[in-house]
Amino acid sequence: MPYAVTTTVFEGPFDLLLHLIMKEQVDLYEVSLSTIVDAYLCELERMTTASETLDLEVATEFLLIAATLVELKTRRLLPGRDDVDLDDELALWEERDVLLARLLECKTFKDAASVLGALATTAGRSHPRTAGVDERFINLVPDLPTGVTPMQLRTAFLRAATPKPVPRVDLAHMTMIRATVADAVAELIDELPRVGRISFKRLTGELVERLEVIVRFLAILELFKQGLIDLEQAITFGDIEVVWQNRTVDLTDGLNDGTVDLTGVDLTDYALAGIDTYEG
Amino acid sequence: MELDQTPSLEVSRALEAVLLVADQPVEPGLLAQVLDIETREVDELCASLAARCEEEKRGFVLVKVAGGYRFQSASDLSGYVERFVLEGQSSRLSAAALETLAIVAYKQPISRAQAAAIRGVNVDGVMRTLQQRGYITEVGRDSGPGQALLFGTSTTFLEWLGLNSLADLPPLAEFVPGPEVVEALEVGLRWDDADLANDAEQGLGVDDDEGFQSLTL
Amino acid sequence: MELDQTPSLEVSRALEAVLLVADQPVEPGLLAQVLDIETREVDELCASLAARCEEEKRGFVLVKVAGGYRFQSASDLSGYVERFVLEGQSSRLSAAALETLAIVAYKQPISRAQAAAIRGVNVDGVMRTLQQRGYITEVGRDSGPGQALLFGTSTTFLEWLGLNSLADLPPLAEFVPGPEVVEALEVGLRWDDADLANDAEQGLGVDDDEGFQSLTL
Repeated sequence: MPYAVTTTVFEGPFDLLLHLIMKEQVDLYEVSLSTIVDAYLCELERMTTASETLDLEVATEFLLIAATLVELKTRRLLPGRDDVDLDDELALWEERDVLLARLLECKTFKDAASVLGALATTAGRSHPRTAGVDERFINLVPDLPTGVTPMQLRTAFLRAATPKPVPRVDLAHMTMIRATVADAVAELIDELPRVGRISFKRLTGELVERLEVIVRFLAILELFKQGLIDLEQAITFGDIEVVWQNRTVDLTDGLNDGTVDLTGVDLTDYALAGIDTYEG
Repeated sequence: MELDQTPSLEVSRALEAVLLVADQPVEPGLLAQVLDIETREVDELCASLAARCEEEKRGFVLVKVAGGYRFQSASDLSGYVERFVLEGQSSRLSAAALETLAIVAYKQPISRAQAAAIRGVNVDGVMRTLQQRGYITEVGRDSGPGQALLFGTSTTFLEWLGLNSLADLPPLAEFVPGPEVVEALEVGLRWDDADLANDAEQGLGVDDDEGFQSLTL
Repeated sequence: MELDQTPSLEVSRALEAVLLVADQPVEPGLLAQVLDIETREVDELCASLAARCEEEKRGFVLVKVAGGYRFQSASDLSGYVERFVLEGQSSRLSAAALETLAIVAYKQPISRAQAAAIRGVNVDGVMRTLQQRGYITEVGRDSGPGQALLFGTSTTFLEWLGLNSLADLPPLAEFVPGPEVVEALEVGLRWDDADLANDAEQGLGVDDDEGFQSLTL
């Protein structure tokens, strides 16, 4: 079947199938399944031969659709369609309808995307003012605190570079919760040396409030950053093992360093800043 | 009566001054607080300031974007401004990224897998790009097994499109393919009698060969 | 003869547009280049634009500072601007400033966009403040498309931190928890359905900052 090889890169099977069907429609109006299937398979073959490095995952996605198409086509070619099992027939109809629905959905978003792209292009012609306040007002903007240690700067970097946890805290719960990260850090420092190693699940097992779990989670991150604990994870999404680093830690040192404030009462500006950094 | 409600010259001048020193869109509530007027008055004041900029054919406009007001350059002057601004001209999004972004915009909150299902291809890389650009952001987790991350669009996305809120997105219904397209797709995937008869005229034999050749792929 | 020399409406509008988007005073020479007119004409144009702002009693004025032209808020309105800075801006700065500075310190030379990608939020305002305060400074331009400005830390920064040189910065841990670790930890958070539905609804609007600051309350 003569099929003009296109140079277009098809993002996926739907992309290709849509292109083929819409193109056929323009050319012939009367589209036939055979034409589509053959063109699709041709294109697939071209893609496979054009690059030996065709991503297996991508290839699979194309092949899945190819399988459906081929099944649709062979169905039509089989003689004596009357004795075809009705269930099979219905299943195939269903498959075809699903494919059709997915193609329509894909086309919908394709068109939406081009409109969004046009909106962005228009919006991009207008540039916002971002100058901010001039030097006359700069003294109103708070300066950085004095007395920040290099270690605190390093902690700030690690905080900023750590992927932000997703949980969003429902503010309605706030009034009921007393747990602070500082409290949780203190608890853990008390508890962990005794158990040595514990899974994150067990560590939070007895907690009821989601917020308490989050607080403990933040405390663990805090301890991890300070090297007091190590985290191990055997498999992705597996449970996390929290391991106490068996070193003598002078807690007073920690306080002087300003990295951990265990009192939970007299939070320094820095500790406050430390806790509020799990923001988005 | 009207006179009482007309904000003083000072307030409208102050509005201009504050918008000039802002480095991102300013929410009406904050403007109301700073200017000591009602939020409703802020909106009226901004509307009339915007109209004035337009009337006077200034080189800048006042717009409401991503929930706040800001000054920006008039779009017909982009040629001059772009000659001046080297930075910030983010490179264009690929078609794949744009499509994925459209899916997230209209289907949020949505997981990577759900977006991939719609596009029929893996979207992990594209989603990561969109996230790095700040157009999409994690907004929660699916409650189902696996607790997949759910994504939504950001205020950066709104600013990028020049929209005030998601409600200003063109309705998705506008993009649902018309009957011609549905028919074309439908016919393209049809194997009913009419199609068969049609094919029979063209000669089934040829089709047969190719059909089975293709099966070997 | 005079007619020929009168700059067109477009050029004077373009001047306004360029001055609006500039984030520091623009030298007449650069304006002349961008607007494709003589430097002398730039000065005339700016003088008449400044006069116009005054006449119209705008909330902003056009001034020449540090050898360049810029828009700034009218000085009699500084009370409003101060209130805006105090009520709207200052709170978001302190914690963000330290993190942003840390990023610049460890990742220099770095562009605003790169720093924003690390923090996950826009850092333009914070970077500008850090620059105005002298902690960071422009050190060059990216060679890539867009030629983004690159920033590094200054000697003021070293003095502030009490260090002799950047080499004295404490080394970063070899291991910063990657996304998988954080993700896995999060899975341990065991969302329940109600919470998630709640989150999904609030999705876009909720401000993360507030949520986590409130943890300490």
